[in-house]
Amino acid sequence: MNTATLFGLCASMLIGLGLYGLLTHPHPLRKILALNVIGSGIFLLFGAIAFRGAAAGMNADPVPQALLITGIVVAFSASALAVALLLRLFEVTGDVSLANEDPAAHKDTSKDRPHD
Amino acid sequence: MSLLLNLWTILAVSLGVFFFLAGTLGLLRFPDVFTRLHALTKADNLGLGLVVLGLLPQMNSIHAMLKLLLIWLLVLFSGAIVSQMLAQAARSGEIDS
Amino acid sequence: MTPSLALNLALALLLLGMAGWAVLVRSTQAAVIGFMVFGLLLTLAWARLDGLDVALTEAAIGGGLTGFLLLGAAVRLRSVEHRATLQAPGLATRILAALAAGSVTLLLAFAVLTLPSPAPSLAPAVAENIAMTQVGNPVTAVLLAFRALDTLLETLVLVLAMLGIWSLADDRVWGGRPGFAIAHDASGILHYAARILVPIGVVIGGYIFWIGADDPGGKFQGATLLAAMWLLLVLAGLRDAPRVSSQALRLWVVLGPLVFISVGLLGSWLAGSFLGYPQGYAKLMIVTVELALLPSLTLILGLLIMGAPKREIGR
Amino acid sequence: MTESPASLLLVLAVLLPFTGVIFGLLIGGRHVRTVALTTVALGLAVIGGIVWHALGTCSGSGTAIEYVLGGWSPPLGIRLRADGLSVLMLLAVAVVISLVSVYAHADFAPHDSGKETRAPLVFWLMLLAIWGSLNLVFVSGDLFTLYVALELLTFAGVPLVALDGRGETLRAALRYLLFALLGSLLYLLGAVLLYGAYGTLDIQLLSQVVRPEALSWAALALMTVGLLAKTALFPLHIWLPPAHAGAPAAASALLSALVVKGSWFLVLRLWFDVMPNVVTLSAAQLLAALGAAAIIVGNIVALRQLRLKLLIAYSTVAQIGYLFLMFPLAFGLAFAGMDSAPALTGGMLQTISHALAKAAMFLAAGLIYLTLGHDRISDLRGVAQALPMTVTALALAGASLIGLPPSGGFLAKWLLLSAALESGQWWWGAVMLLGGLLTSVYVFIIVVRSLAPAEAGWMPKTRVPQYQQMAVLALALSAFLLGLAALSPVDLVQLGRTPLSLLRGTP
Amino acid sequence: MTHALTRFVLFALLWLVLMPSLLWYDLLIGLLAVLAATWVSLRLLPPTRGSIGLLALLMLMPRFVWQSVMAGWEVAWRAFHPKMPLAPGFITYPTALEPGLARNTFTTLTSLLPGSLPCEHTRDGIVYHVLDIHQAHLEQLAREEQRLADVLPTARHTP
Repeated sequence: MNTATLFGLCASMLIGLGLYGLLTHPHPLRKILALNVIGSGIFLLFGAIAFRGAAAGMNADPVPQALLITGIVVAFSASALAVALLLRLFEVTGDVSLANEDPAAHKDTSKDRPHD
Repeated sequence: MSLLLNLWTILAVSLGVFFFLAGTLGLLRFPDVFTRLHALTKADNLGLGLVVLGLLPQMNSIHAMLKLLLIWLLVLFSGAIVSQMLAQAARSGEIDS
Repeated sequence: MTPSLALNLALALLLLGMAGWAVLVRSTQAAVIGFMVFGLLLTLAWARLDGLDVALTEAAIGGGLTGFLLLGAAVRLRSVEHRATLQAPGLATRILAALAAGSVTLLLAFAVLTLPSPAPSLAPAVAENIAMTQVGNPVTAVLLAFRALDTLLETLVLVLAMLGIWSLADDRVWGGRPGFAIAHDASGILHYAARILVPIGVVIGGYIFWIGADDPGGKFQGATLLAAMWLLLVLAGLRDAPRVSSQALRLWVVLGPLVFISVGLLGSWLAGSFLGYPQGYAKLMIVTVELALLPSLTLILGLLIMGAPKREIGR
Repeated sequence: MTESPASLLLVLAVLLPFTGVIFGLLIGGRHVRTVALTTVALGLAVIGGIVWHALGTCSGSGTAIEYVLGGWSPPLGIRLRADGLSVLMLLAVAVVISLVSVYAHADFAPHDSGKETRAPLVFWLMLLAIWGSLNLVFVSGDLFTLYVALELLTFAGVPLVALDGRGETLRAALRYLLFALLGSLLYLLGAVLLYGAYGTLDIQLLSQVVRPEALSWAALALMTVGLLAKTALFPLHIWLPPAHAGAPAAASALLSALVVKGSWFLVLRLWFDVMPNVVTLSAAQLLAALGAAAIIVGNIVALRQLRLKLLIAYSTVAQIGYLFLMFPLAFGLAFAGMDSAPALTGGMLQTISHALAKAAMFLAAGLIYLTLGHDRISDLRGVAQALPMTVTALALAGASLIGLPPSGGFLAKWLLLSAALESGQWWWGAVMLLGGLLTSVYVFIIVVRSLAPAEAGWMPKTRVPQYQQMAVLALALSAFLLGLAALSPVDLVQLGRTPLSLLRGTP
Repeated sequence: MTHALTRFVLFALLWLVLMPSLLWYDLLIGLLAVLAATWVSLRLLPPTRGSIGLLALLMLMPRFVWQSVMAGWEVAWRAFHPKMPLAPGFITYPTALEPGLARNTFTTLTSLLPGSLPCEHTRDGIVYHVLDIHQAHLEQLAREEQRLADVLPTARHTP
């Protein structure tokens, strides 16, 4: 088995692992972490594809590699925003649960102010 | 000549790996967080140093060698800082062994 | 089995093991530490895949900054850890999730095995055109010439994420400083480390930034190192986090995107196309953009870690 | 290929709003609104130029507007490309953005003290960012640039959801963000596979080389699922109602009318332009089945809501369903060798009329809340007295959602319905009619309740400025009169597009 | 001024090790980075008080590198020894060095010594964790302090 295929298969499994974590963990921080594992898997897959594209004296296709750098930076910004949101949620509510608030909250109570 | 240099590389890198192994063994065998810190920092410092020394003749220029030495020095310094921070944290009970 | 294959196989297994640990282990802090180790291993994988630029970025941002960010959050959320894990899903959900994840993995594995051979590649097209960009590193040529629009948009992504994080501030402390942890022990070891390491980091960061034109490295990697130095200064209490209302801060933050757009417009005037470079001036324009991006990226990456404004503006 | 200096307008349509964000952030303080409104005015001129240019070529050669960035042509470089779909969406979004800006003028005014405050800064900058990201989605011709555009759109939307700062809006924002991030990652995964298979990310080039094989199918499936999560198509809709209902009115209008359309538009691009020969009719049927479920479930849940804003949010869930009915209709027609253009035009009209009508409804709900101090549907009396124009707008927008003539919704449903009958898929027609019926029930309830006279001596809580009401009415009127587009001599939708049956090759 | 110059030269050497190019634009960027580093360094570590001669410190380096070799060897020996000979404990070393820069330099250097690990600064001195409490650690630390004080005459308290 060659390097690209090996890491491509590894990436497929990483994506599956991350997806499982994302679907089963109730803790939002674990979900963010799982999203990062999925992201790393996708990047690794793209890296394997870039490696397959070695040509013209280059060891790998530089276009996917450049896109990957962009992708890593974008993924980091997403994590930073998600973490900040999570910490703020914790600060305001003292909890990090993502579960639907109880149905009573859907009823109008005069104390809340949805917009102004 | 190059055979001799390769031999040196193999020898030094193997020795380096041996010290990494020693550090890991210490990490597993030693009784508490302080002794483990000894194992981790001191053995790995030496391990890294030997690996760097081993790789030196493989570099194709003087400045690549200097760069490698520089990396070693920086790691040495950071390792010294981090081990002190961890030891302080352990001493004040912020982390538990 | 060749040694190279054995090494790859070991690396792949370690990666899967660490990812599995990060996903499955019970404690969030342990999971994050697992993820950081995973990031380090990933760096090795990138080196095996001949992606040194990517390896550097992954080590700096993917493993380093993300790990730091998640670890900080895990420590802050320690008190609700127990409650958050109470609502663990039932067996049925787990089985369904495993089925979904498993089928995606199978689908992807199948796709990987059916990828065409020889692989399509843009490497020849890059090789043909790289001379016109006057930079030696093909990845830099893609990032700042062929697909410069993506890079421009990426800086805007960073600005928006920063604004999004700032927007989470309480109204009363708007304009204030992020509540980043600060140790005010002037004789402490962190203080000491910051004072010695930061200047060295500045030289190395400058080098990584500059080498990017011809060798692996570049503005993102350099900026990450510089941002880490800045965070070290703030963590050690040598410098306070900046006020988000500071005019100077904002100027430095938008400098990069603004220069990038201006250079793009200049291109549409001089070279007949937005983000185009006139013959012979490509490197000059690319360097101008990169130089302007470096301080902006450094600040934004640092600010993304520091979080929303928390403290009132002291007068 | 048309690359005239006018094509540079495509670049400006994307970058002008973002330049506004940069200057808004830099100048900040009390001037952010001025910067934003100036940018909106300039942006309108740019979009106007694009539309004018498109109409010019439309009567002539009928090709799309293209711009190759930096002179590096694809596959190495990136090109921007605006066909009829893009131009229409650019125009619709520009109209909604400018009218929402007018409405928000007072809501997000600078603080009296002259000090910078959080909400106005965030609102105005994110309004511009949403605009720029959407324009990028419409004109980008590259799958990776589109990924960045999707992320930009998410990052611009999330702060608006959480603008209010209460715990429940933060929770809604975090849920939205997690959904959206998974969605963009799946999209990216599909794009990666396509690059691995065909070595390009350019939409035009890809459409010429993509083959109906397992790899393309996997990519299409992954990308579609990801985009559906971002579009909030049933059953991936659960994040939408709390996120859209919890934001301030002007922000809700942007989120519900515009932001979800970005990812929807990408599904359209993928299915109709990138991989029409990979799509199977049964896959399109599945998509429409989800749409039908969204229509039924969304409308029924909407009917059971007690608060106006939540009702409108659930109505969005239902209306998103309509946007997916066009897929089997268009492909059904193309498979049968018939002209699929009416189905596509119908779908586009549906999107645009929903954008206009939904923005009008959320803004109207905002005014009603200000006037009454609450938005309980059971207690809307007095509204018509205090806000005659707003209730008219609500009724007109409702009429467009239901599909009464001559509204845009009517023309859209008319086109889709005839496509359904023509392609022998009457069941989708039945779903549309049932959906219209359910919609009419809640629109009727809202309007009738608002018409009830107030108690003697009741005074509105706040006096709403006249121009806000006029902005809402203008939105609703545009939705209502959109049906007159049928009288237009040119079908802008088809500008620069190859008929689907040709792209698929003759069956 | 001499301080600034010394640091400038040191950082310039660092740059040249990293990027041994004499092309004018490479040197220009290097100059910018080195100037920035010198400026940052002067801000962070003003040369007026408790000044550490960086050059003098570098002279001490080889000795401590050698110490760290011995330290690694010692730990490896203990880790591999079947009986694992350990007698761990804490000792307090009463130092005359000024708190802050001088003392931290001392602990950082001595953290490389065999068998000792600095863990805490107290009023009585520096607390070290040692692997073998019976060894003459205090004497060795005193020798190292003397060496440090020899190259940095200002580092000690004036008694």
